[in-house]
Order: sequence, then C-alpha cells, then structure tokens
Amino acid sequence: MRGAGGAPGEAALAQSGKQPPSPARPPRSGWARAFTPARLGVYGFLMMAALFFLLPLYVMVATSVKPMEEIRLGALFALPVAPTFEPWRAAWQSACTGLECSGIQGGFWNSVRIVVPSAVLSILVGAVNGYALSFWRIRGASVLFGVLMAGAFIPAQVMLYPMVRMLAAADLFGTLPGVVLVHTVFGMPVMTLLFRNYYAALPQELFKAARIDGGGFWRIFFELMLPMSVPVVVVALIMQVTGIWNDFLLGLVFAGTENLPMTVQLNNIINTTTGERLYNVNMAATILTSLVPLTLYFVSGRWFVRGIASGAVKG
Amino acid sequence: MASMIRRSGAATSVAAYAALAPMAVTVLLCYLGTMVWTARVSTTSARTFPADDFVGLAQYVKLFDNDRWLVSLHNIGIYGGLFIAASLVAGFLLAVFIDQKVMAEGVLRTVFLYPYAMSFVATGLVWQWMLNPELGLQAVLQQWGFSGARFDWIVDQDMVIYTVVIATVWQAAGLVMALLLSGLRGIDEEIWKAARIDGIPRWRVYVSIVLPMLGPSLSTAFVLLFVMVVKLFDAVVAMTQGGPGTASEVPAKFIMDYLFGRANLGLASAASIVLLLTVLAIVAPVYYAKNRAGRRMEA
Amino acid sequence: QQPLKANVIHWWTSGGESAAVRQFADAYNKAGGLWVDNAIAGADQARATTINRIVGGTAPVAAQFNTSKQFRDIVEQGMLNNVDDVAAQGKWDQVLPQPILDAIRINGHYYAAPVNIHMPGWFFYSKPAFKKAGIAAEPQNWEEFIAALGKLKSAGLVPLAFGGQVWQEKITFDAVFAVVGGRDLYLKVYRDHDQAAIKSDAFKQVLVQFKRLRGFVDAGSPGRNWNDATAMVVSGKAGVQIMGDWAKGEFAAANLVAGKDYGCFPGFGPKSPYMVAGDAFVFPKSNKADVVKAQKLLASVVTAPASQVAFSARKGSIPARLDIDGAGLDQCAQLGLSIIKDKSRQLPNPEMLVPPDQNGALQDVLTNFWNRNQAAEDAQKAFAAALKG
Amino acid sequence: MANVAIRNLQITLGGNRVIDQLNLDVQAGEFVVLLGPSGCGKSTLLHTIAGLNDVSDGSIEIGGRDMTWADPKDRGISLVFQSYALYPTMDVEKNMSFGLRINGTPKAEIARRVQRAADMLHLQPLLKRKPANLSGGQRQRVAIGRAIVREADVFLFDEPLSNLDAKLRTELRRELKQLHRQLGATMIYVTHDQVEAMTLAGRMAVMRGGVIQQYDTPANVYHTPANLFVATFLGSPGMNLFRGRLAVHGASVMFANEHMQFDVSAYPFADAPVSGQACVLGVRPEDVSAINDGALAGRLTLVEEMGNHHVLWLDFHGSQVACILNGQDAPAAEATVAFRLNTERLHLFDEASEQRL
Amino acid sequence: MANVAIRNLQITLGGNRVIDQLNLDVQAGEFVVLLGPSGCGKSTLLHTIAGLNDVSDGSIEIGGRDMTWADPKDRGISLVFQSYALYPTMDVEKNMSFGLRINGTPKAEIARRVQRAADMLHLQPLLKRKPANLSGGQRQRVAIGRAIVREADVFLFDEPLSNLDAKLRTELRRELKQLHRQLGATMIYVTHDQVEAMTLAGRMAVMRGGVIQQYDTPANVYHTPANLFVATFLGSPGMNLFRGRLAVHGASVMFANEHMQFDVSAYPFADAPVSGQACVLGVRPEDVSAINDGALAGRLTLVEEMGNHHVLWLDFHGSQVACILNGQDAPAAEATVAFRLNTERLHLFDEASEQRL
Ligand SMILES: Nc1ncnc2c1ncn2[C@@H]1O[C@H](COP(=O)(O)OP(=O)(O)OP(=O)(O)O)[C@@H](O)[C@H]1O
Ligand SMILES: Nc1ncnc2c1ncn2[C@@H]1O[C@H](COP(=O)(O)OP(=O)(O)OP(=O)(O)O)[C@@H](O)[C@H]1O
Ligand SMILES: [Mg+2]
Ligand SMILES: [Mg+2]
Repeated sequence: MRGAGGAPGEAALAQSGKQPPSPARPPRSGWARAFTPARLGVYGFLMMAALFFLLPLYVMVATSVKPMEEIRLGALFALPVAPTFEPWRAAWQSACTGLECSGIQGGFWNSVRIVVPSAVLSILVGAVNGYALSFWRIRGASVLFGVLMAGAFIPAQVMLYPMVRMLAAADLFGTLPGVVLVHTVFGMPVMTLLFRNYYAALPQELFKAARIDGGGFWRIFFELMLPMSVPVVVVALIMQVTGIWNDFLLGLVFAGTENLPMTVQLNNIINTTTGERLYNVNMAATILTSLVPLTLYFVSGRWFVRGIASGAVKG
Repeated sequence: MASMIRRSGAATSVAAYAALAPMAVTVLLCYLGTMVWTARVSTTSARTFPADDFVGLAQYVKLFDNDRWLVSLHNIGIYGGLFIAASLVAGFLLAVFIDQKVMAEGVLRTVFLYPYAMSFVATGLVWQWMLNPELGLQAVLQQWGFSGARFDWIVDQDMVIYTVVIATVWQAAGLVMALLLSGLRGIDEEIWKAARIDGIPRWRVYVSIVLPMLGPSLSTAFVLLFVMVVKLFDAVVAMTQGGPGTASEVPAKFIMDYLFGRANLGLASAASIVLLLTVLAIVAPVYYAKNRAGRRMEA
Repeated sequence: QQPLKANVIHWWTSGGESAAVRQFADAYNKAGGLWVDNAIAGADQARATTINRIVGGTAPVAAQFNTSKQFRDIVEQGMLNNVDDVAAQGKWDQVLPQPILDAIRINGHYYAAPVNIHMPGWFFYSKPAFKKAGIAAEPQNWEEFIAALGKLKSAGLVPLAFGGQVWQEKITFDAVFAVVGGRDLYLKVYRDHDQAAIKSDAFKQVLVQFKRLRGFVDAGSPGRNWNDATAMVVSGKAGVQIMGDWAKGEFAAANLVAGKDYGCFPGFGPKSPYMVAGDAFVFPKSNKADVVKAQKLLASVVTAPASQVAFSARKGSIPARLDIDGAGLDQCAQLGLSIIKDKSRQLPNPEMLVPPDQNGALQDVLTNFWNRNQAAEDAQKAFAAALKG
Repeated sequence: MANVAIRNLQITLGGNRVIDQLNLDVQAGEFVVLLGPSGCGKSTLLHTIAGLNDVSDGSIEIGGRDMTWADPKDRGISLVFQSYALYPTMDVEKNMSFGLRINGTPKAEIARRVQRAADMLHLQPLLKRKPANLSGGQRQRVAIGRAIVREADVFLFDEPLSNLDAKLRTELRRELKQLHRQLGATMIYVTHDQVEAMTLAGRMAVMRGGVIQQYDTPANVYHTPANLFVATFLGSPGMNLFRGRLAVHGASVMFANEHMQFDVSAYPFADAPVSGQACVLGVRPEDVSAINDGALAGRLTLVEEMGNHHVLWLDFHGSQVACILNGQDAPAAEATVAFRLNTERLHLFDEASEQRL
Repeated sequence: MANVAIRNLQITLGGNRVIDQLNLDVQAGEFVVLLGPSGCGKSTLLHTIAGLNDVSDGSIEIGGRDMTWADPKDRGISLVFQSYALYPTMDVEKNMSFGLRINGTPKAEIARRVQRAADMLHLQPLLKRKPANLSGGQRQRVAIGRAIVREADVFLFDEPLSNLDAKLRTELRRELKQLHRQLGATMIYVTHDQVEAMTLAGRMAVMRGGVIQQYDTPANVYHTPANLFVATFLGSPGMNLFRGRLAVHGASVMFANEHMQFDVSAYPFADAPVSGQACVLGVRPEDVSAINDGALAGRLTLVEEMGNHHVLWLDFHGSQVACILNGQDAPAAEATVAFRLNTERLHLFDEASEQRL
C-alpha cells in the first residue's frame, strides 16, 4: 500500500495530540496533503487537463439547452439566455427519426440486447485468445495472430459485403445472434491483443505453478487468469461497451429491422442530408446516448485494482 | 511415443487448440478471406457490385494517378505520427497524474474518457465550431480584446490536419489513460518501495521503472492508436469533410467515398490493399523483430 | 385480407421530412397497405444499406434513391423489379419531365417511381440584408449579382453565405455553370463529355466567374454545414446563399416566410435554366406476389398527384409531375413549378448525366480549384481529365 | 554513522496490530541482528525504519533526528528486501547503479562501487542479465548489491543470504562484516540462520509477535535466555525441557519430577526460589553428555549425522531428548543410552510466566 | 512410488547451456537432496523434471515411463517453487486447495488435507489471507502447503525452508521426513542448509555448473568427497587445505610442504601414489584439534562463538586454518595455539585434476 493515507493511524495521532515534535513531513492526511507544492502541481495539471477536456462538453451542454434562435446567433460559448430543457425531452421522446417522431428511446433496449452479449462474448473470446497465445505454445498461433492484427487495419466497410454474404449463407443475417457474432469478429483483433499483452506482463511462474497443480487449459483460465485480469477486463469493457454501444454501421447492416440499436435513431436525428438540423436536440441526443458508457466509466474505478499480482513471486 | 508428437513444446493441449479454433476460423474466413477477396476485387472493374472480370493493375494505376489519394497518404503520415505520439504522451501523463491518489478520481477519469463515449458526428461538429475563426476560440479571444489573436487552422490548408490531431487526441487520450492506468495498477507494490528506498524521485520512477514495465500496455496502446489512424474517418467528415479543398483528406475517407457515394468498389479495394500493405510494411518488421527477440529469451 | 406490408428505406429523417414522408405513408396505408418505415439518415448510408439488405436476402419493398445514375448498376445486376404497369397506367411518359424520364427509364423499362424534383441551385437572399446594403431589386444577370454582392460587402455583411464542403462547392459551381455558361454548354460538358467544350473559353469563363465568388465569402466558410450557412442568411448576417430548395426548411423553422423575410430566385432573367434533381423509389427484385403487389401499389401511391403535392409542400421540393396545380406550395416552389413546365428550361443535374465516381472526381477538381491558388486553365485541364477517365 | 532509536512503535497492517509498543535502541555503528519466528514482524520493523509503512503511534529517530514521517530517501538508509523487489526491466548493473545515478554520483564512482559489489557478490558475469534470467540466489545477490552500493548510514538487511549456499554465505557474511567495519555504518540484519546471527551480531533482538523478548549480546542471549521462548527459539536442536517443581531446603534447592532429581543450589536465581514452584528445566543438547556412567537413560530413537557431529535423539519417558555427540561413532539405534546433564549450565523458568528464574 | 531417471539431460536457457549431459537415478521412494552453489542449475533441474522447461536433449523417466514431453499434470509430481509463485488472487486456503479441486478430490478430503497441512505449517490463522498480506516465511509455508496437499508420487522441493526460523525449520524438516515415510513418495529436495541436507538425504547430489560432481549418501559425500570442489563445498567452516607434494619411499608415502610433513601411508589411495605428485591435503576443522602438545602452531586471529561450540581461526604461515573447539572456554585472541591434524581423516586431491587420490 504505497503511501496509502494510513487513515486510521493519522486519526489516532490527531486525537491523542501526539504529533511528533519536528517531523520532516507532518502526518499525511487528506487535507494536509493537498497543500504541498507537489500536490498543488498535480491538481493544477489535472484541472488544466480537465478544462481542455470539458470545453467541448460545455459547448454541447450549453447548445443543448438553448433554443434554436439563440444557436443561430452563433455565440458559441455564451451561456443560454433562455435555457430550455425541451431539446432534451425532444431528443428522448419526440424528435423525428423518420416516419416516427419518438426520439432516441426507441432503440434503447435493442442496444442493450446487442451490447451485453456482444461485449461479454468478444471480451471472453479476446481473453481466451490472449491467454492461449501468451501461455500456451501452439503451432501456427503467432501466424494466425499476425493475420488477425493485420485484419484490424482493414476498414470495416470493406469487409461488409463478404460478411453480409457469409452471414446470409449461415442464415444469420439480420438477426440478433448475427450482429453479436459480427461484433465479436470485429472486436477480436484488439481484444486479443489487449489480453495477450496483459498476460505477457504477468509472472510466468504463476502459470507454471498452475500447470503443476494439474490445471488444464480452462481451469487455469477461469480460476487463475480471469481473476487476475480484473483491470484489463475493465479496460476491455470500456472499449467494447463504448464501441458496440456507439456502433451504428454494424447494427444497421446486420441487426435486422427488428433489432436496430439506439444509434440508428441517434444518427437519424443528427445526421440529415437535406433536412433542417436542430442542434440543441442533436447535442442532447448525443449526450443522452453516451450516458450508458459514461456510467460505466464512472463506476469502473474500483476495479482498477492496485498491485493485483503483488506477493505472488519473489524477484 | 508421446515424445514423437509433443516435441514442439511442453505446454500444449487439445483444449488450447480447441480454444483457438474460433480465432482460427475467424481469421481464415473473415480476415484472410476478405483480404484475398478484396485483393481480387481490386483487379476488377467492379463498381457498385463485385465484378469478375480482370483488369490487372488498372485500378492501382488509377489510384496513384489520383491526386487526392496521394494527398491522403501524405496527410495520414503526418497525422499518424503526431496523433500517436501526442495520445501516448497525454494518456501517460493523465494516467500518472490520476494515479496520485487524487480526490474525485472517478470524476476525473470520466472527464478524460467521456470524449471516447460520444459520437464524433456531434463532437466533431462542436470542434468545427470551436475552431471556426468566426465562431469559436479566435472570435472569443478577439472579443476579449486580443485583436491579433489568430487561431484559424481549420480553414488553413496547411494547418487543417493539425486540428484533426487536436480533436482526435482529445478523443483518444482518455482511452490510452485507462489502458495505462490498468497496467500501472498492476505493478507490484514492492517495486515502488524499492524505488523509494533508492531515493528515486517519483517522476523518475515513472519514467525509468514504470514506463518500461508498462511496455506491453504501451504496445497495446500503440497498436490501438495505429488502427485508429488508419481508420480515421468520422472526425474528418464531421470537422472538415476533407477540406478546405482536399487538404485534410485521409485514406479511409477516400475508400469510403469510393465505396459508397462514388460507387467504385474496384478502386476502393485497391486503396484498401495499398493501405494494408503500407501498414504491413511498417508493422511487420517490428513484429518480426519482437517475436524473434521473444523467442530468443524463451529458448 | 392482410394489408400489403412494405418496408421502405429512405433518408428523410428530420422534422420537415418526417412530416413529408408521412403523407406517403398515410396515403399508402389508406390504399390498403402497411408502411413499415426504415429511415436511415444519410443518402450514402441508406443506399448502402439497401444494397446490403438486397445482398443479404432481406430486401426492402422499396428504397429511396436519387433520380440519377446511382441505381444503374443495380438494374444491370437484375436486382430491381420494374414498374412498367404502373408507369403505363399513370402515363408517366406524358406527365414527367424529360430529365426524370431519362433517369428512370432504362432499356425501356421503368425502374423507379419519382416522387419530387429538387432544384439544387436556388439563390436565397435575406431581405433585411439587401435593404441594409441598399439593394432595391433582385439582380437580373450575373454582373448585377456580383455587384449586389459587392454592395453587401461594403455594408459590412458577409455577401455570400457559403459552406466550404465539397458537395456545396459543386452545387454552387453547377448553379454558376447553368447561369453563366448556359444550357448548351452545360449539356455539352456534362451529357456529351465534349472535350472541346470543356476546353473552350466559355467554359473557362465559367470557372473564372465561379472563383470570383470566393471574394465574397467569409473566412469561416471551409467545412461549414449548409444549414449553418443558411443560419447566416436567416439572422441577416449574410446576404445570399446558393443552395437547394431544401434550405427553405431552415427558413421555415426560423419562422421566416418566403417572399416576405427572404427571397428566392432560381437564376437570372426569364430564360434561365432550372436544374432538375430529385428523389425516387426503386423496388428490389422479388418473386413474391404480395411484394410485387405492394411495390406496384406503392409506386402508384407516391406518384399520385395528391400525395406528390402533399409531400413536396412539406419537403420544400416540387412534384415530379408537371400536370399538377401547385396551389398548396410556397412561393418559391410555385415559381419553380411554373418554370419547369417550360421544357426548354429543364436541365438535368450532373448526377443524372455523370456516373457517381466521375462526379466525385469532378468534385475533387472543383474543390481544389476553389480552395487552392490554382489557375482556371489548370482546373479546366483537370476537369477535362476527370470527365475523360 | 547514525544511531536508530525506536520509541513505542505501533504498526497496524491490514487491520492486524503487527508491532506493538516496540522500543529499540541501536547505537551508531552497531550491528544488530533481529531474530524471531516467521511472521513476528521483523520485515515490518525494517520497512518501518525505512519509512515504507505508516506509523500508527510512536516515533523513529535516525542519526539523532526524528524521522517518523521523513521520506525514505531522506533517512540515509538502504534496504535489502526479503522479496528482492528488483527492477524487472533493468539488467543487473542498472539495478545496482540506478539509485546512484539518480543521486548524481559521478560516473567513475558508480562504476567503482558497482564493480566492487559485483566482485564481492560474484555477479561479474551476470551484469547484463535481466532479473528474470537469474537463479534465485543470483537475484538475491543483486538485491544485496543494490543495497550496498548506496553506502548509506544505516543498512537494513532482510534475510539477505537465505537463498545462498553455505560456502557463499560464509564468504558474504565475512564481507558484510568487513563492510560494516569499513563504512562504520549501522546495520540491522534479519536472519533465520543462527550461525549468521551469532557471528555477525553485536547485539541481537529476539522478537515474538511484534514484541522484543530479549535484546543483548549473542552470548548472553544464548547462555542466559530471558524466557522460555528465547531459550527454545535459539539453538539447534532446541533446548531439552523437563517439567518439575522446586524444593527448597534451607540453602539447598532441588529440582525434581517423577524421573529425575537435581541439586540446583548453585543456580543464579534472580529472585529467591520458592518451594513447590512449578518450573521448567532446560538443558541444551550440547550439555547433555551420553556417557556410560550417566545417571539417566533413554532409548536411542534416531541418530542424525551432521558431518562434524551426531545428534542423538533419546526417548526419555516419552519425551525426546536431544544430545550432541562429538565422537566419531554413534551407537546403533534402539540401544539404551545413558546420559547426564551438565548441571552447571542448566536453565530454569517459571512454568506460568515462562520467565527465567 | 515412482522412480526418476534422467539420461543425458541438456537444458539451454536464454542461450546458456545450463545443464549439460546430466544423469541422475532416483529410486522410487528415495529422498535425494540436490546441493550446489548458487546458479548451478538446481532449480532448472527441478523445473525440467516437472516439465516446465523444454528439453534440448536427453530424456526423463518418471515411474518407469518416458515423460520427457509429457504434460506437467500427467507426471504425478508436485513442486515447491523457490520463488513461491502463489496465486495472488486466492487466499491461503484456496492456494492450497486449488490443485485438489482441479483433480476433483471430494470436498471433505480436500478440507482434511488442507487442515492437516495448515496445522503442520502453522497456517491455521492465516487461511483467509491473500499472499500480499503475508510475511515472507508465511508465503513460503503456503508454497509448501500447496505442494504437500497434493500427495504426488514425486515431490520436488526448491529450497522450501530458506525463509523460516530455525525452530520451525527443524520442526518442518521432521514433518517432511515423516511425510516421506508415510506416503512413500519420492522426494527431490534442493537446499543450501547442510544440516537439512545431511539429515534429510538418503542420497545427495552435489552439482556444479550443471554437472553432478558426486552422488552418494551424505556420510560418504562428507567423509570421502570425490573431488576438491565437493570437499570444500560441504562443511562449515570449510575444509582446511594445504598444498604440497607426495614422496613415495617403498610402502611409505609422505605428504610434505615447507611447513609440515605427514605420513599418509595409511591413506586409501585409489591409484598407487606417484612420488613428486603435486597434491592438496584437506582436513576438516573438526579434525583439527587445538591441544597443547600439537605439532603445529598458529596465531589465533578470530574466535567465533557458535553457541554450542567455538570456531578458532588460526593464522598458519599466512593461511587461515579453522579449528573447532568443543570446550567451553576459548583462548584469548592473538595467542599462539598449538594444534594437530587427525591423520586418520585426511583427504588428498590431485592438484591439477582436483580429483580425490
Ligand atoms: N531464463 C533464463 N535465461 C537465461 N539464463 C537463466 C535463466 N534462468 C536461469 N538461468 C541461469 O541458469 C543457471 C542456473 O539457474 P538455476 O535457477 O537453475 O540455479 P540454481 O541452482 O537454482 O541457483 P540458486 O541456488 O541461486 O537458486 C544460472 O546461472 C542462471 O543465471
Ligand atoms: N499487508 C499486510 N496486511 C496484513 N497483515 C500483514 C501484512 N503484511 C504482513 N502482515 C502480517 O504481519 C505479520 C508480520 O509480518 P512480517 O512480514 O513483518 O513478518 P516477518 O517477521 O518478516 O516474518 P518472516 O520471517 O516470515 O518474513 C505477519 O503475521 C503477517 O501476516
Ligand atoms: Mg520477513
Ligand atoms: Mg534455484
């Protein structure tokens, strides 16, 4: 627990008033810590960075609560004069997305139905591949992996036509399993790479120990490797949930008309060729759509575990 | 008898082969398959649909006759270098600073990651506005009295590609941060202790000890960013539509335009193949060298 | 009996468009069908989806295309049903303008049902801005127009609200081409790919005049969306915008009325050509009787005079049929409708004449010419090369 | 040269009170060995002195200055980690030199010190290897090397020689002693090897459950253990124990149980002995002589051949008595062996408190 | 019960030939200790037997079957890693039971075995802790626990007790011995502790640089070392060496150098001695007696107090001679001490080949 606040100890010190007489550094608890120059530097940097990152969000939010008349004036950074939440309401339930005018809510559950199995499956497959590649010596595996990684560089759009034909041949075109499969296929290169490299950094001895313990391929994977993969699984989740949730193309092409994800509605709202554009609704819809991944980002912190392999080996 | 079969290595099992079967199928069918298919199509005169004639390298000739393709290649070179470097640096810095036991870590992490969650169709538009000299930052600065302030890169043919770098780094840095943070958090506590004993300043620990230990995470991030570079499309469409003129055209947009709007599958395929070969030419030697080094260590 | 279900792919997704497509849907439903809406924003995206669904075996009953060369390939692949019966019944050959007929009739068969005509080269102007700049009347020729822009500039306004995106540059060019170069040159170049015409001085003059506009746009124009440019006219910040008739939707959304708050003219003088573009439905191949039935029903519904007017009134376009009384339409549309009845003023837009990839190449040539410091001669050469290839 | 003074130290790790009210004074230049059973808090103590654990209560003084909250790098210490904690991406040489380079030590000086450490630790041929490619003992030597190149005021060694062979260990033990003399540095050294402890320590602290049981010279700790724990903890094989009671008759004091009776009048009792007191008699194996005229007898159950001596394990009324035989030839197993205890070197402990009488 | 037979084994790691043409035969149920300097290839050998390293050449037979390429889990082995290799995400109990759960051992049986191991290793109160929250010795005990619950045919121990205190070590040593008897399993055990080696080994293999130097019972290895390396490697303090030459006069053979002369006629020469042969004479410290009428004399430079004995270091014409004194009181330093060598227990080695004569 590197420099961990040591909260209980400090509390005790403060209460008993037994401050050491001439400490080179006083007990480091929350507030006292916050005011060393180094801490100020840290917070300074983070504030600056946060400002840079938040500026576009500010514009988006401000735009989303302005009426269109205000937006047409082009005062981008101005606070809304007559803030309105109508665009948000509209984005959620009454913006037109074609014949229907019921906002983006329509595809929400479809998106959930797509994202959950797709994310789980693609992460699982990626983890298994990464694990097999870094711990098991399999003939030809590195060649396969090389081709897979090369595949990551082909634009998905180029692959659409043959994929459509293959799925149609397998009778999976336009079905939920079909789109899940497609997401798994397209997620495979990056997921595999992610896990492969993560496992490469783990002590090989752990795997050896598990082999001695008689662990087969799957047991070692599920009982040893997966629990140790928590931080990387979180990253994978962040990537896949975001990617699949925001995916528009594959959902549109492969999911079938019954299962179109929310982003198709989103796209219909914000992306028109010759129709009029309601920027406030567009912004609101965009932010609304991203709430699911954002929630994931926010709660993912506790899984960024510290020192997950600590104490495993001597060396 | 086992010795005859298993000479290749001790750690092999049927399950391992079985586990990799989905990958093998995917690679062969979806990736290798499409690559071959694309290569084949690139030698036809296919328009909206794949054709089965053979026109040799005509599409390639056409491709390299195309000014816009050459501009795209040039742009992606500049863009790629800057984007990858900037994203790695920014992501690493963010990861390091967020790792300082700061308050509101969850909020900050979300702040740095949120751009990744939002469709570039909308955020790209916001960037376009913000960078627009008449609407955005330059206008604001001039309103504040800095009449000489100029920030009109987005309308400047020579500078526009850098605005794409800014916006895409803004989008990708958070992901790099998350990736490196997960690597960072995996490092054994004792290493930190040892470094503290050695009297190594924190920043130096990050640079000299942690960074090398993050090697695998960094290489993941690198490949990820590289893929983003090659597939760069949304941001350009949303921010500049490739303009002014063709100044911010990129290969993926070229391919997409010819694939859909311009209905020239043959040319788009040829462009994909050229792009892929370029990537391979850059990546393959590195991959090969790394693999060899790895094998040498193991052997 | 089951209503005839029809999956329809189209890219009309914004508020006004939604209202417009509802006219078709309602009419179709009333005629005994069941409209199943498959709206997909973005023309390219929607077309690609149509093709993918056809390939994947889940083709829609009907899909929107532009009345252009875009669906020639699909026809050649034998992937579309024709609607010859409906066309014969509706006497399309008599009621539709020639450019539209040329686009939808391939090898003597009708492969699309045209729904409207868009004119992509309208000149919209802000009345308050004109007033402010002291411009009394609409310019009657190109030079007057340039002079008007000059006045706007002197008044401290942005003379030309311009969105520096490739397709906007292209339609602006085509508008300039039509009014400056004239109908004959236009057809020689676009329809006949006549190299001599392209290399002519007249054509060079078109390029020069086009480039002249550049002096009247603001620094923020590159990359700008068309509706942001329209907003400049709406707010009176800018004087003129050259844009398709769909821009009226933005004016309407801002509660501006044509003829009162803003003006529109499709060209200069009484004989200026009227460029014809538009949308149509195509009908993917199917042997299923009820699908074919649905397709025929749909084709007749969307080409029916009433639904055409109802649609265009909301879409901002004009009906594809010439035998229609446009009373329900706005001022600009009525103007357009009256013009198009004059055969000599009908002018197909380039997409009807040039295949998509060449059209794209022309866009590239023009955007370079517009944005770079390029001589008109060089652009002329590039233009010629793009149309040759 | 710096002393280390620890006052009322309390350390809590993961909710466990690991060190409790610990006091320890190490003189400047002293060599102190920490000894104690596994898990008693030795490593924790070293880490705390080094400033790697947060202190719950108490203070740590190094070189006369309160360092309770000082940064590890300001304490003038260096530490060999029990788990090595080598930098995995650096080769052996960089592992050793990294701290010095950061401190801005001149290049030549770094080279010299690394050179010397490598020579001393026989790491010369391995300087360019990464830790992952080293054997356990080699890694441990790198860990030692990294600590000693720093030439700190206070060296903290956490079982630095545990994975080395006896020969190398003897050699390094001597080198460390020499380093100690040469640098005049203070050293605190954790080991489980009693030979190491005995030969290196100026003083030695025996810990148990986070509490120091005895802190004295090795000889004193060995020959006059403060309590039963210390008595049994040191020595191998361990001290033989016999339960019994004291009987005081005027000046004569007897220890007795069912099987034996001894006159312990000569024993240097701390307090006057009380008749009937339940106590434990301890005798080290080397003070048990297997001789023919021994008064006691046991059945020989096991002979351990130790190279230079034998250990005889005798069954004496159900309990095992160890006895060291320096002669060459051990009797055969199952024989009955007579033995006697060296009454001058007995140890007596109170049965209840386990303190030395 | 399974034998282990290694034939012409060759192992290359990272380009280094670590094990070279090694042959080793371990009988079923035997207890073999591997001994050798740090980095000589002991761990590598164990890992290879376990199937964790790829074999460059040679074969490994376990339980009569060729296992050179068999999967680790099919070899019926269990291994204590020198570096522990505990599963960081599992608590102590799960670490130990993992292998059993994999084998599908019944729950009750698992509980019983884990219980027993935890008792034996004093891990009872720590069963729910994760490795990161354990002390070094505790981790090592978990590593042992994980191996012994498996009750394999062949146990491989890589310095399993190095981080434990002497008392616990003695206790566990005995427990392991008992386990060995009880299970009748074959055990191969790496240690640096010679006491451990001596007490545990049925036979012991002394390795050096990947090559086995001697493979024999502990007593034989100690008393008749095959070469100079083995002679000096074993024993603490190490054997005293004197360089000299042989002089053969008929049946009488003399060893002589400038300072000493000995009749070594009684020495059991393997080959007939050659006059003038340069050789090394070795005497273990316990065979050096410091007695008043000794023929040789040295200046006492250092007295090491070892608890139950003293080691005297004598300066004999510039070289150090160690001598073990079992008496209580050591002479003062700097005194001149007379000593004599036990001529019956001398060792002679050829100076060039270092082989025993
Ligand atoms: N992965 C590796 N790559 C290269 N060399 C290695 C590797 N692992 C071990 N070695 C070398 O092989 C030799 C034998 O190593 P091994 O771990 O078997 O030694 P050991 O006898 O167990 O030593 P110790 O007693 O120090 O643990 C050592 O010199 C070591 O440096
Ligand atoms: N992070 C931790 N959380 C909870 N308990 C801990 C932690 N680290 C150590 N302990 C416990 O504190 C006690 C002391 O640990 P320490 O490492 O100081 O022991 P040690 O004396 O060095 O033992 P060893 O000789 O086995 O290395 C042990 O019982 C251990 O289980
Ligand atoms: Mg410890
Ligand atoms: Mg080893």
